[in-house]
Amino acid sequence: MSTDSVSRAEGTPDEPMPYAELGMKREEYDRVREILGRRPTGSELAIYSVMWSEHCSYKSSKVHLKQFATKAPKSEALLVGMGENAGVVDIGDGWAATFKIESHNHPSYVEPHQGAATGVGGIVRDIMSMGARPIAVMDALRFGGADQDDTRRVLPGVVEGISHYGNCLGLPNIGGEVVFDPCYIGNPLVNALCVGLLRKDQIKLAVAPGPGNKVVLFGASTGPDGIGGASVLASATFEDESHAKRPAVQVGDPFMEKLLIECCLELYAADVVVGIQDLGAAGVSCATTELAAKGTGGMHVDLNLVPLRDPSLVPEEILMSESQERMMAVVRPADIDAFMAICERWDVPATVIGEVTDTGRLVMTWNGETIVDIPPGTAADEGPVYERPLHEPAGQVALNSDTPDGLARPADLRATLLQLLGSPNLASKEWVTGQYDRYVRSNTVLAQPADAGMLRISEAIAGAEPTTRGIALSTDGNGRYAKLDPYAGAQLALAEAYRNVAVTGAKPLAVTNCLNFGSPEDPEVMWQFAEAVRGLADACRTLGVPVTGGNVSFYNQTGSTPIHPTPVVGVLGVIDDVAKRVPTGFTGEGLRVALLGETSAEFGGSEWAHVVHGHLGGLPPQANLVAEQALGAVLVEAARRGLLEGSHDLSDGGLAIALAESCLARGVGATVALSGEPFTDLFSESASRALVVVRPESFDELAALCFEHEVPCYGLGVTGGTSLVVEDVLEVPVEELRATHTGTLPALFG
Amino acid sequence: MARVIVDVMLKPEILDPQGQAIARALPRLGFSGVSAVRQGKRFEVELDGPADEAALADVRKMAETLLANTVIEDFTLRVEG
Amino acid sequence: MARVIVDVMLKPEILDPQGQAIARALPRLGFSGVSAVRQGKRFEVELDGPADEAALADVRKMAETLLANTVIEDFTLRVEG
Amino acid sequence: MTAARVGVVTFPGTLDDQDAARAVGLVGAQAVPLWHADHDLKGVDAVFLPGGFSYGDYLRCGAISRFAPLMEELIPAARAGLPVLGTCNGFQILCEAHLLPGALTRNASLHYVCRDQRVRIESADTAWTGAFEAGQEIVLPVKHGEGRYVASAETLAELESAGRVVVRYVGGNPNGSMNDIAGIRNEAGNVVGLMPHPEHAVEDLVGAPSTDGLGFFTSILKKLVNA
Ligand SMILES: Nc1ncnc2c1ncn2[C@@H]1O[C@H](COP(=O)(O)OP(=O)(O)O)[C@@H](O)[C@H]1O
Ligand SMILES: [Mg+2]
Repeated sequence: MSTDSVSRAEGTPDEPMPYAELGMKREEYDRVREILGRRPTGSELAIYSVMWSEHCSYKSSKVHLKQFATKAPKSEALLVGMGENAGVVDIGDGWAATFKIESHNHPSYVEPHQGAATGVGGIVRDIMSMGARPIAVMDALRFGGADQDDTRRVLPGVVEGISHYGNCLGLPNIGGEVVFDPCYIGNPLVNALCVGLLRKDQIKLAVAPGPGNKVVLFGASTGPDGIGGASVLASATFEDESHAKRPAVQVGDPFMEKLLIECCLELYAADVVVGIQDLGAAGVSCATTELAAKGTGGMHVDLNLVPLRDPSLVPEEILMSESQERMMAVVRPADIDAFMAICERWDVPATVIGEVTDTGRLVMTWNGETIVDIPPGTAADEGPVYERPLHEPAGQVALNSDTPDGLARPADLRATLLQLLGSPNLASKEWVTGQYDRYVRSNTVLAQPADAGMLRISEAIAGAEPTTRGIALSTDGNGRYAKLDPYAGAQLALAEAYRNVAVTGAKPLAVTNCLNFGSPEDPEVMWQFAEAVRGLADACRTLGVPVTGGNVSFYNQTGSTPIHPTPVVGVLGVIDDVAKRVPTGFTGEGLRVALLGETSAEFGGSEWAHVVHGHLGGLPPQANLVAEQALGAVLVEAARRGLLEGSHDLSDGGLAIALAESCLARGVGATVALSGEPFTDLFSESASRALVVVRPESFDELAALCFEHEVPCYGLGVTGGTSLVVEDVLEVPVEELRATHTGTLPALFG
Repeated sequence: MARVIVDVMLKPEILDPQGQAIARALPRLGFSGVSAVRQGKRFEVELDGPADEAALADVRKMAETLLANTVIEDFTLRVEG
Repeated sequence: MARVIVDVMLKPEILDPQGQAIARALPRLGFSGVSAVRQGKRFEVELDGPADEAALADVRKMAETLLANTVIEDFTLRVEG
Repeated sequence: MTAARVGVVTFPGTLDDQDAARAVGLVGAQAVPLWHADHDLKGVDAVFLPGGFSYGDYLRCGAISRFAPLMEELIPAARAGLPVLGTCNGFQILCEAHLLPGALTRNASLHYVCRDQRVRIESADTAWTGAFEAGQEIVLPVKHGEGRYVASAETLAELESAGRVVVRYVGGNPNGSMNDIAGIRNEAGNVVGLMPHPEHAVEDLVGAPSTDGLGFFTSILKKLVNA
């Protein structure tokens, strides 16, 4: 049977098309017919179905995500906002940073190693496509219960995939999270973040201007990767059984991606790229429609020219293939030779597959026949938008009334400290981070176990002007808090990431986020989503940090049971003089320990309630953003003045865990005294708090600075010795803390 | 005391970056006449007893659940000797 | 269009932690009766032409210099089909 | 006096070349980039083969790189006495190229390992360790998945008896290497390979919490200036 061409479609208007199998609603299909004035060809249907999918079109989330723009605080730092491959912020001295976090949840459940690896690969290409050199990655992970069987399958594979791909690219891994909760069994979350640097005047965008310019596909060849949907189409259109079983798993080739990085940077330096786009989900469909839609509006592509790994692929499959390690560039004809020479130097295959036109149409041919002829904007930008119904979950009120007030308080606080410290969520993550290269490129100022990762930037791009500046990044999120109150939970995620950046001495500047939720077709999930977005947008406005980009991952559920709503927030900050970074924890003996911020009895969603009682109920800690901002201001100013010898934020597990981790950082003990009720002082999870250590002679200046910013400052004690001593309450040798902290994950995962 | 060989190869439609890298290197090393290389794994499983049907069924199960990742790999068994 | 298989295994005296890890995992997964497992590599080399003597000599050379590291590995060739 | 010129090789997939060049510069020598596809050593006085995943580490680490055009120049030059230091992937390439005996295999733990490792300098009479004292203990980062050194019993005996083990792991062996070997040299002492990364331990601000790696770079500088 011959290809389903435009002329054939015109002649067979009533031929049934498998739109439903491709996940399209009847109304959506009708709209395509209306746009085209005829039935779509198989290839056109392939394009519209992927471009209008939830993943590419954000059709369920768009109406809510708008708030990130409408409520955005004024920020002079924002150079490129939401809507591009990644946001770009001005970090001073002519430098800009671009960063983004993205999910690869479902593929990582199906094939943990490859799923996680290609998650890293995808986000790195997003950063490359902004014209930047990727300089580091982070990974925020959620798994089922640590002792559940499937976690033992998924976690080692995910970590190995991230490790292998990131290490091969030569990108240091500077932070992340590992969280266990039975709600993620069957739906692990793998959120990967990449940050890149570029000169402010070198930003690249995904545009295809200038009729006559060439469209170049470069990198790996195209194979039948991730085209489950397309195979339906191909087999339906071609009645060919062999296409029915195409694999859904994408396999990554980090070596090719490393070559692509170096190749792209040389292409940028040679100024032979007019527009560029990475190929991610929806591959060639997405790259061509988006490039064309943002340029002069027209493009002609000969699909026969796409280099194939498997020669049996048909146009629909080529259009939907998610083969990794591919990029598309728009190049002036005069620069083509130079472009190709650079690709050849890096052993990167490159092929001209079409050219930019001024017709306003995206036209594709196959064996000389026209198989696609569409206005590209209708696929790229004018997808359906849904205002989905939402309502508060039926059990929400009951959940919130089931407070932790009635839970038995522990008699033995020492035992409670050790129980929490060795619990999977609070235990050392070294089993994971030890598999990641944190040193490569020699720009890593802080990495695990620091609260935020930090990089110096002056040497990231050869030949650029030096600067003393550095950037810091942290990602945080707490599904239990968000389950109790998605509005507050999203704010608390932002607050924690903001605090983690500030404790290192960097000033928080901008935000990225990955919103992991259940099905948007479930009104209760949609309510959680809407609340979380509203909370995050409001908090960003109060804290003065704009959202620059992010990603939404829906359908994280098993049957009708969704995961806890899990907004993961990444914050990027800038430190003017990276030599003044504040290291984590107790860095020496004889230092004064101070607690900044106010503590009240807040145990809803706490690690204590979770670990000791398996309880989730009540309300999460209060998100006091004004207090958070004041704390941040104190930390940044104190670091600037060189007052801080060490610091650590308070979060999961409260003061007790922060003290223990601070001792573990360098093996230095401390003796502290509490002023309030010991259990609350030690285990409450009140937000907006941090521990700092200062030389004794600096304490008064710190206290005065805190007073000025209305941040409570309590002298707790001094560092030194080989034990953590909480006077009249508990005493634990640092070595015992260490054994408890480091033993858990190796015992679970080998 | 029998030995069963389990050969595990990536499914044909799955990208094999290792095999590709080797194939690309060959001409540079002066080898011509090779059109493709695929790299897989080979396991030698030593049995305590003979390779009877029950034992082979066991090894097949082992291959399916542990030695091969059947999401992306195929395997074959054969008794050696 | 012949296919030559090159099997590469660690020399018996070289520690094979992958094989050992598999062997150790087997009892936990309910498999008994396996005394040892060794893991090696398998290459499928597709030739443009027939697997005649000259071609086989070429593949042998390739195995010796590239596919196997003869300091620690042994290899065997065989023509498939 | 012109600065000592140390070549730093880049293969496709090399990662630590800039780090190595920076370390070379920090001690006052001049780093000269060398490209894998060139038959040209650019007249350098010494060569640093940095770490990474050349050719993706596909097949075996270093197996494909050792056939690069540049290696066709480097191998005879090293045999003739040119000082060469290979770290991590560079060490693997030197073994694959038979400039050093033995091989580097998958870590016994089967995991990639990145950690700050205590090591002992066993031999200070190589081109790259002259600035140390034999027996000195230092901290260098290791970061590799295939760093377990193996060799035949005769080779091991020969390495040990001839004092050709240059660096040894102490306080824990990160990969299961035979005899805790972290680095070795050729007979002449001009070619050294080690798994740890001196180039990531040269500045206070970044990298490992140690600047002990500087000694490898001052060693070669001293050697070249005195030559
Ligand atoms: N998946 C991961 N990838 C990289 N680094 C991680 C990962 N998980 C945890 N880390 C790092 O380990 C350290 C401790 O983590 P955690 O206890 O979760 O920190 P915090 O409670 O301060 O957020 C941090 O430096 C964190 O960035
Ligand atoms: Mg923290």
